[in-house]
Order: sequence, then C-alpha cells, then structure tokens
Amino acid sequence: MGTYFSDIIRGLWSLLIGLSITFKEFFKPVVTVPYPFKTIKMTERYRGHVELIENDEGKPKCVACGMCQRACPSGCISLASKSVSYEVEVKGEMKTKKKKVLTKYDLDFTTCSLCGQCVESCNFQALTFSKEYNLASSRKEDFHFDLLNRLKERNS
Amino acid sequence: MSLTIFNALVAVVAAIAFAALNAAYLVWAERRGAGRIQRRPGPNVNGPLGLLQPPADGLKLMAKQLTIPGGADKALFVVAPVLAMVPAIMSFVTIPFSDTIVAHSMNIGVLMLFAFASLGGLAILFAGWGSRNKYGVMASVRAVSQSISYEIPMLITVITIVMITGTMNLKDMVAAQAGGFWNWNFFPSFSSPLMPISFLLFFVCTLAETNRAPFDLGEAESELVAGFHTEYGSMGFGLFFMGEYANIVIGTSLMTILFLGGWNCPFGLYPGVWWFLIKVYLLIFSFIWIRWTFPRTTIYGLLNLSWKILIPISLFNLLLTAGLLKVF
Amino acid sequence: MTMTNESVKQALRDLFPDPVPVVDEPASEDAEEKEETRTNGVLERDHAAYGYDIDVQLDPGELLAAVMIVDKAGFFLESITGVDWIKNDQLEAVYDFSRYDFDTCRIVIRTRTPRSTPKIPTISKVYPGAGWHERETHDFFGIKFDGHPHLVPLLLPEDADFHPLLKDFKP
Amino acid sequence: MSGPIHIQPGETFTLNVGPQHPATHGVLRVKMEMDGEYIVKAETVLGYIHRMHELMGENRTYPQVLPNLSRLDYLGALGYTHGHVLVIERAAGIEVPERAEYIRAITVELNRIASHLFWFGAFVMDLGGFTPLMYAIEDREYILDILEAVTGSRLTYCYYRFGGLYNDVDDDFISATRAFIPRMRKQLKKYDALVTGNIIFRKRLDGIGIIPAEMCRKYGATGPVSRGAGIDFDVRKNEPYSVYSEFDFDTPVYHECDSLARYKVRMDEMEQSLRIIEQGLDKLPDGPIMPKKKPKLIKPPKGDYYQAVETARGSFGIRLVSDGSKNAYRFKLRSPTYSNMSLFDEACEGMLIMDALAMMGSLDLVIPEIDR
Repeated sequence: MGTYFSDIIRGLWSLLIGLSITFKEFFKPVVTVPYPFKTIKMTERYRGHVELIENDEGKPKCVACGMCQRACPSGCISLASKSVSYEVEVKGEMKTKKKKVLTKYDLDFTTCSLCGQCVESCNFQALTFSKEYNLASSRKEDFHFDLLNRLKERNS
Repeated sequence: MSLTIFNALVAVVAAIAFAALNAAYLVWAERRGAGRIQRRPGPNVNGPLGLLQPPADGLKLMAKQLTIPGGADKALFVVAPVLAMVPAIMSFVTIPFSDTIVAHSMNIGVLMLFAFASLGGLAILFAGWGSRNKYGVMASVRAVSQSISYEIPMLITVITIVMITGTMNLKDMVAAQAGGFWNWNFFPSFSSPLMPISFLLFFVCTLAETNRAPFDLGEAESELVAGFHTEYGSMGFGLFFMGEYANIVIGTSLMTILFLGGWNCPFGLYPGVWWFLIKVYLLIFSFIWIRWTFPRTTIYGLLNLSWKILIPISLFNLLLTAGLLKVF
Repeated sequence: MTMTNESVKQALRDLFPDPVPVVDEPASEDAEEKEETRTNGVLERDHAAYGYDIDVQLDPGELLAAVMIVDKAGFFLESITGVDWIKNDQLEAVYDFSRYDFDTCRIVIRTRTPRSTPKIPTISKVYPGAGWHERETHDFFGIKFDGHPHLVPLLLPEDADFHPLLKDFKP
Repeated sequence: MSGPIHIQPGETFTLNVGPQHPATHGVLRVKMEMDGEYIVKAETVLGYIHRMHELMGENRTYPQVLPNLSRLDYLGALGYTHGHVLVIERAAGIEVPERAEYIRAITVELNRIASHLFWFGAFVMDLGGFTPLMYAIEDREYILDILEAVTGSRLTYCYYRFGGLYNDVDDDFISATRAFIPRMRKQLKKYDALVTGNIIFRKRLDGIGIIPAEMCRKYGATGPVSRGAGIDFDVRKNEPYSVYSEFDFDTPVYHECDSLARYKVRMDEMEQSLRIIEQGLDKLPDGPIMPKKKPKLIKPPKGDYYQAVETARGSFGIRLVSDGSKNAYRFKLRSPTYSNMSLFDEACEGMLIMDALAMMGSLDLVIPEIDR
C-alpha cells in the first residue's frame, strides 16, 4: 500500500519536472531560420556540384585531359574537346603549336553523388565546388548542366 | 412563439459558430504553442502570425475528394465524422458562459453534457469499424474501452460536485461558487477536503475522454498509423479534427464550471464572460502544454490508471464527501 | 591466444583426420598459387595483417561439426557470405565468428562447393541468426542451404531468379 | 472486397506493418500475425531499398567506392567510411599519420553523438512524444554545422581518404567542438529530466522488450543491443583499432536486457563519446594529414582481409577479397543492424504491438543500412 501511493506521488513529480522543462523552453527564442525569407551562407568547404574555374583570360583552365571523367564513380561527367593550333613566340620565332580546347563539359547532376572525386583528381585545379544548394525542378533536363555555358554566363 | 424560435435559432447558430471558430483557431494555437515549446515559430506565413492558416487548411480540406475505401461500410463511414462533430456542437447549447450568455439553461445540464460526450466514443467506433482497416478496428476497440473506463471516475467525481452544490443545473452550480476563489469547488473545505485531487482526477479523465495525448491511443500514430481516421481524407478528417477541439473546449468549460467557479472572478470583482474564457483558455493551454511534453501511455497502462488508481480514489472521495456533508 | 581459443583451435584441428601441418604465414606473392590449391585445414593468421586469427577451410560435410565447436566455445555469428571463384569453378561460403569477451579471436570458416550444384548444409539450427545471412548468400550466389526452413529471397525481389554477385552475372 | 472484416474469436489476422509505416522509419515491412493486439508470429521482409553496394564495390575502383559507404547509414556515415578506409589501409599497407587518425576518431565520435541524438528523438517519437526530437535535432544541427565546415557535407560525408583525410581541420573546428562539449553535457541532463525520469516513458520500457544475452549471441547482435543485455562488447575496446587504445573511456553495460537498458546504454555512450572527443582534442598532434608515400593507384595484394569497427549501431565489418587488381574481388559489408534486426522476429512473439514497436525503436534501425 505504501508503494502504491509513493509510486503515484513520484510519477506525478516526474511529470511536473517534464512540464517545467517544456515551460521554460516556451519562452526561449526560436532557433530555426525562416528558410525562404532568410538563408544561411554556405561554409567555405561546402560541396555543391562542380564548376569550372577560369584562368586570367576568362577561359576555362581545363585542358580536357579527362581525368575527372575517369575518376567519377557514377559517370556523370562527359566532356568533348577539339585540337586548336595556335602561334607562340619562342626565342623570337613564331611557332605553331597545338592544344586541346574544351568544347563541351556536361554534368549530369541527376546521378552525381557530390563526392568530389573529380575535383581531387584534377591536376590543373580547373574544377571547384559551387555553393549552390537550393536546386529544385520538376524536370529532369534542368539538371543536365552545361558547365561551359555557366562559366560564360558568370563572366558576362 | 416566433420570438422563441428566433431566439433558439440565434442560440444554435452562435453555438455552432463558437464551436467552429474555436476548433479552427485552437488548431492554430496548438501549432503555435507546439512551435514555441519546440523552439520554432510554428505557422507564420499566412497572414499576421499565421492567423489565416486555419481558413487555408479548411479550404484545402474541403477542396479534396472524400474517398471511401472499397468494402467499407458506407453508411457508418459517412456518419462517423458527423457524429463526432454534432454532439460536440450540441453540448455548447447548455454551457453557461456567464450569467446571461447561455443558449438554453436546463436543470439536467450536466446529465445532457455527459450523454453527448458518450456519443463521441460511438463516432470513433463507427469510424474504425466502417473504414475496413485493421488499424482502424484496433484503434476503435482501444478508444471505446478507453472512453468506458474513463467515464466512470469522471461521473463519480461529478456526483461528488452535485452532492456539494445540490443541483444539476450548470448555472446554479456556478452561482453556488460565487464570491472569492475560496468558495470554488477546487479549494478544499471542511465538507470536501479532497477536492484538489478530484480536480486533478477530472483533468486526467478529460484528457482521456477527448483522446488527447498522452492518452491518444485511438490515433497512436507510431503504431496504428492514424488509428480510427486512417482512411479519412478531405473534410471527413477535418470534422474529426474539429470535433476533437470542440470536445476540448467542452471539457475545459466543464472543468471551469465544476471546479473553478465559472465566470466568477477569483476576488469577486467584475464577474463575467471574460473570466470564464480566461480560465478555459488557460486550461486549454495546459492541454497543449501536456501534449507536447509527454510520450504516449500504453493501452494497459491507461486502463490500469483508470481502474486501479482513478476509480478507487474517486469512490473514496465520494464516500468521504457524502459522510462529511452529513456531519457539517 | 588464450586457453579457450587454443582449445577451440585444437578441436577444429581434430576435425581433420590427417592433420595437415600448419602452413606458415603465406607471403603475399606466392599466396596466389596457394589460394587456388589450398588444402583443407586450420591456418593461423596474423590479426594485424588480415583482421582475423583462425582460418579454417573444410568440406561442406564437416561444417556443422566445426560450427558446433565454435558455438560451444561461446562465439557469436558475425556474418555469412560467399565468394565466387569462377576460375576454379567453385563457390566459397565464408562464415565469420567472433567473441564478446576480451579474448579477441576471429574465426573464419570457409567451405567450397561446385558452382554447378552449390549445396551446403544450413547452420540455422545451431545459430538461428544464420537464417537471414544464408538467405542473403542464397540471393547473391545461389548457394542452396540444405535444411534451411525458409530459403526465399530476402534482399532481392520475391521473384528474383538471378544471382548478382556471381562473376558471370550480366544485369 | 465486400463487406466489413469479420474476425471470429480466436482467429488471427495478418497485419502489414510497413513498408510505409511511421514506426519503421523507412521502408521496412514486418508481416505480423496478430491475435487482437498480440503478435503471434512476425516475419520481417527486407529489400525495399536494396542497392547492391557490394556489387558496386566490385565494379568500381577503390577510391570510387568511397562515397558509397556513407550512403549505407545516413545518420552515422563517418563510422562506416572509417571501416572502409581502415580495411583498405590494412590490405594495401598504407601508413596513416597520427594526426589524421586523431581527427578521424574525433569526427567519428561527433558523428556517433549526432546519430544517437537523432535516435533518441526518433525513439521518443515512436513512443508518442514529439518535442524531444526537436531538442535533439537542435543539438544535432550543432554537430552537423561543425562537420559541414570541415567535410563540406552534412549527412553523406566523404571525408576520409586511404591514408588520411580529405582536408585538415582548422582552429574554428577545435574551438567549436570545445564549446560543444559543455553544451552537450548540459543538454544530456535536460534529456534525463525530461525523458528518462518520466513515469510514462519508464512504464513503457521497463521490463519490456527483453532481448537476453544468449539470443544476442545466437543472432550476432552487437552494439547497444548486446550491451543492454549485459554483454561488455565494444570493438573499440575489445579489438582496438585506429587510436582508440590511447583514449580512456568506459563501455556502458546494463544487465536488464529490456528496452530501457538499451536506451540507457546509448545515453551513456554519448557521454563517453564526449570524453573521447575531449581527450582527442587535448592530444591532437601536429603533422601531416596524408602520408608522404602513398601509392598512386591502390592495388592491395592478393588476400582476404577483414576489419571491424564500432559504429553507432554496432560492429560493422568489411571483408575485402582482393585479387591484386584495382577493383575488389569481393566486398562484403557486415552491417550491424542487419543482425540486430534479425532477432526481432523471435523476440517480438507474444508481445503487444505497441511494445513490439517500442522495442523495434530501441534497436535503432536505419533501413538503408540493413538493405545495403
């Protein structure tokens, strides 16, 4: 009989403690961010989708070696290039040299797992992570990014 | 004659409007309150402070199609949400908000309120059984056993009050508690020393009767998906939802009338409907506060609480009060 | 290695009628040939290099006896899996056991069965937890576990008739 | 499909809990044979989110598998990637700089706390209390912010590399983690008062959902499930890997075998993880985070390697069978919840459905990790 009443009293007391905690929380400030109206700045190391980096001339640094394409676990990078001959002054002489120029850099974001293997594999520091995170669309095609185009848009 | 019909119509419309408005805005209050307790703002986009959220929700629910599952008992399925809402509204007719604001004061007010309250269990039983869903059946069986076991201590407590005040008319009950707060039934007197415990008991029973957490076993969403209204969408669900809140208002009003002196001011100043509403909404706040603090009980824990703790205590209180009333 | 584990090792060794001399730690180069032609027996492995201590290979027929020894010594079942040795035309079932106490000892029991008729007795009578692991191995490799009470696909769809981890599996 | 259900007395009916059910926290299905509210027999059906990570591990080169491991368990991803890099390092014989190991231990423990916090919230939500989940998420956000600033992602980290780390931690990380420790201790006290002491909560767990030690052994249950059954087993202690032998921490063990014991184990583990983080930050050595000599192409020598690590859910093991090429020959993932869940069918027989689901919550299920 004694435990019967002490159990009731102790149970009630534990309930009151719980109530006092939530009551205190009631008057504490809100901790959430009202998302569409206010956003948080992404951290320095945030890994969004990849983005091409430009050199001083505004052209992509990429030399189209294809390392990122091979490193990608999900095969979501496809790039194309063409050979361009250009003239260079070497020791006072004009010489014709050839180099690869990137013509297309497509990222299929639907299969990308944001692992960053492409950025790591790049030997020319031509890729970086973008800070974009609120990508949403109802169409699949919106996630086939033409990174070369994005670079141009960024520059213009 | 025509005037009385008109009066009655006005009273009924007012009761419905009060019930519906309360139901709608208690949802808002619940969500805001839950938000504050959980350190988030709650609905705040539609209108100032999110005050347009309930109409928006209502419109959304009304715009949806009411699907009736194949093999369901159509009649029961359709009747159930109505049965949940109508008794709740009807109960408002007899609740006195103040000395003058009462739709119809009758001598058996308490009895009528409890008669209507019992219908709520029936609505849940119909809903669970009619929707041909195993979760629904399990939930309705739970809810019915719950409402039966909690009506007993609740009624015994009310009998104690009836003995003290000597009337079953809600208005007279409040009148008997006039004066300062020491006259309220909540406070122990020589003839009824266990009244605070009675109040607590009544409070717990009201929580259980209105299917509120921590006694919301009828819709225990972590086990029974949504319990008896698993299959309900559209306004069928909306009616259950509003019925729940209307029941809360009735339960808290009853507590106010029975224990907290109705529209009487604690210090005998300016009695009126405002005191009644303040008390009711404070009680409702405590309901919300409790819901967002505690986990759910088990079905056997719930029945144990009723049969092993609440009923013996309420019976003891009844006997004690009866005896003491004879002495003093 | 503590007493319990020594006795387990001895008991496992006793399973083999002709005690094979304990092979020394195979160097990684010539392990290539040895792995292909390894005879049944008990090997002691360096925990730091391989992650387990005792490596047993036996015929499917002796499996239950070995598992009972391990069970009696209080080991728990870590996992069961398979390996497809397509060059040898064999499927290997690998059983991992470990201990709860501080006598850390991981036992690996391997048994091989022909690819065409892969059949291994179930150990779910000894370790009920093997039920799921065996079902999974059946899913992935098609090894039939003789006597398993409920050998239906677990992770693959109910009507799956393919075994994705076989080396000749083409999706 | 005509007429309402007719159940005769004594007749059982089948209840499909899941694959879409609030209590299963994912796409898990349990076919329950019910007698009223009592479970007569249960059969768990898996595979709704099976992705065949093991085949991916065979098809891809070793570095390409790195992101896969964090998709196993979305709550405690770092523990799984830790196991992965450790087994490859063991197989390929790569030396890991000490600083990298310390940072790994600190981040794994942070992630373990985050995982336990989320479990705590979800478990109380299983029991019907919603608010603790929000408090737990608030604290978890703090950890995720710390980890995001270091790793670049919030949930599916890809931070460890064979031989070291993706990038080094900065002073912000250290100060934020140091600030987090006292804050978390305070919060743990709050949870204790709000939830652990609560009479309703205790009544629902105390003595309910018994999983005895022998059952744990037969089914291979590890982690908090076995520690709640009185088994003092923690891979970090029993088979120390990484730098865990350097830390002074305890393994919380409770002997009650019930849901409450498993709950208490996890709550105590958070405190122990805090201790490890504290010591790790104190001892954090300077130095490189990647080894000086690292093979360009990872090709472990032929052999069969095994590595077990203690993740938030139990002992996670990877068996790597290498044939000396740049892909794994066999890449077996031994996930702890798979074994922990397999005993559910037997343990829940004869229980009320609400108790069984509370027990399921106390197993700390992450479905993608069961299905792999």
